[in-house]
Amino acid sequence: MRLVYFARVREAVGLESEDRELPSDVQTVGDCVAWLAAQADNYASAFADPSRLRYALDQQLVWEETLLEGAGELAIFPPVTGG
Amino acid sequence: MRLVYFARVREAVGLESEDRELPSDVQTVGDCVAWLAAQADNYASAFADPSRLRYALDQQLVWEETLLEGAGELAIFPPVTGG
Amino acid sequence: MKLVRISCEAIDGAAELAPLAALGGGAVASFTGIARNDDDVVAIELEHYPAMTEASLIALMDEAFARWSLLGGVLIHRVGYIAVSEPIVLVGTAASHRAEALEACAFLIDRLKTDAPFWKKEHRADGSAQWVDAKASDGDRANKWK
Amino acid sequence: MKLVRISCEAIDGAAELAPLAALGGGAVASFTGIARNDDDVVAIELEHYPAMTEASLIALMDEAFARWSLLGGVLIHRVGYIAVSEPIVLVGTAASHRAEALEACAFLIDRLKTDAPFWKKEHRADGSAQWVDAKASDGDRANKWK
Repeated sequence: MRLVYFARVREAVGLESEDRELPSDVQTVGDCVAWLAAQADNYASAFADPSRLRYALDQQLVWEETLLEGAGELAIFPPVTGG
Repeated sequence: MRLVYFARVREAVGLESEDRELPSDVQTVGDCVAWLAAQADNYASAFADPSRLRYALDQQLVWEETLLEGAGELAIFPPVTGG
Repeated sequence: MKLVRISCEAIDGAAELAPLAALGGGAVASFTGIARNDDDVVAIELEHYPAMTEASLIALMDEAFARWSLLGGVLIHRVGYIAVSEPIVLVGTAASHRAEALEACAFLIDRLKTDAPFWKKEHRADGSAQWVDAKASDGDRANKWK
Repeated sequence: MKLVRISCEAIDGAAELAPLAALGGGAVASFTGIARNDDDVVAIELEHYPAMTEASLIALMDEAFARWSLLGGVLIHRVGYIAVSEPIVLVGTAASHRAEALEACAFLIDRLKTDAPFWKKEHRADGSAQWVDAKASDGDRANKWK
């Protein structure tokens, strides 16, 4: 799975993107975020407040409950502030 | 009283404006229109459908019931269509 | 900044709106009413009530400033003969945030349609001309703001 | 006519909106979002998600065309560094009548604020920089259109 991060999340994680093998019990977007948060402190702090996280799976806005189902790219970012 | 006419009303009356002495029993805008309509056919036809008339007294939008009360200028015109 | 003008000349929208972007706010909204290319209409003639027109536009602008927190407003209406595809009216508003700018812009054009003394006549290719009838929907939209 | 663009260059509002006035309709509405001259902010940095951004703007434009009878739409968003008082986003709509143009314009900017992957960072005169927080009111305005 390709993981991409933007804005405050990108800065907290310290990466723009990375490729990761996900364990088989990581089924949903929320599972993936929880699994990443357990990997290292920078992830834990980047994902500490889920109310301030938004997700896109293969470039479509999705929710924590959304199944990953073989998608290629998960983006994790703060609520958008364009316009 | 100075009377001014616009658009379809101006064309039906055949005048842009005129000055008239109003009888003392002409108290409201509606009275004035009814009195004018009784003066000649062009007025009667210009004012035949009150639902398609609007009024301004001294350059303020008013209603049929509005008292003339010494105003200097009454404008009679169709509903506006600017913009 | 408030600007109200009755214009016999073509309206230069870009030039008229430019000052609104320079007021330090984050939002500029605009509406341009254009002589529609309908059927065989070749031009629109705009009649108005000179003694009243400017005052009625100033009153609308003042009401918009009273209702919304605005940094600037522009309201320009053309009169005389207007070829199809040319602007008839330009409304512009500037505010710190978009809600104010968007709502005030819609308010100004909706209320101008029912309150300002302008009348349109359509001139057609065959030389005929016809006064435009007011639309009931204009009254409905203007009443929304009451 | 539909135009969607992510731009690294300054947005020329007048040039971008001009085609909307030439579509034969009677109404053009526009909204310009500007880098606000707040406190000691000197520039806004706009980050975006290149793989997703254009598609998300096209989806918004398509939805606007599905909901309203539009003749044209323009949606241009700048990215990178933007000095205060420069446009960040330009929305333009053209329709036969004003209700469609005004509503679609408000819809596009309201939904862009919640659905398009852009993030603002404010750079201040003292060299510090801070991500802008999303506003709850943006979610409320976008939900109006659901």
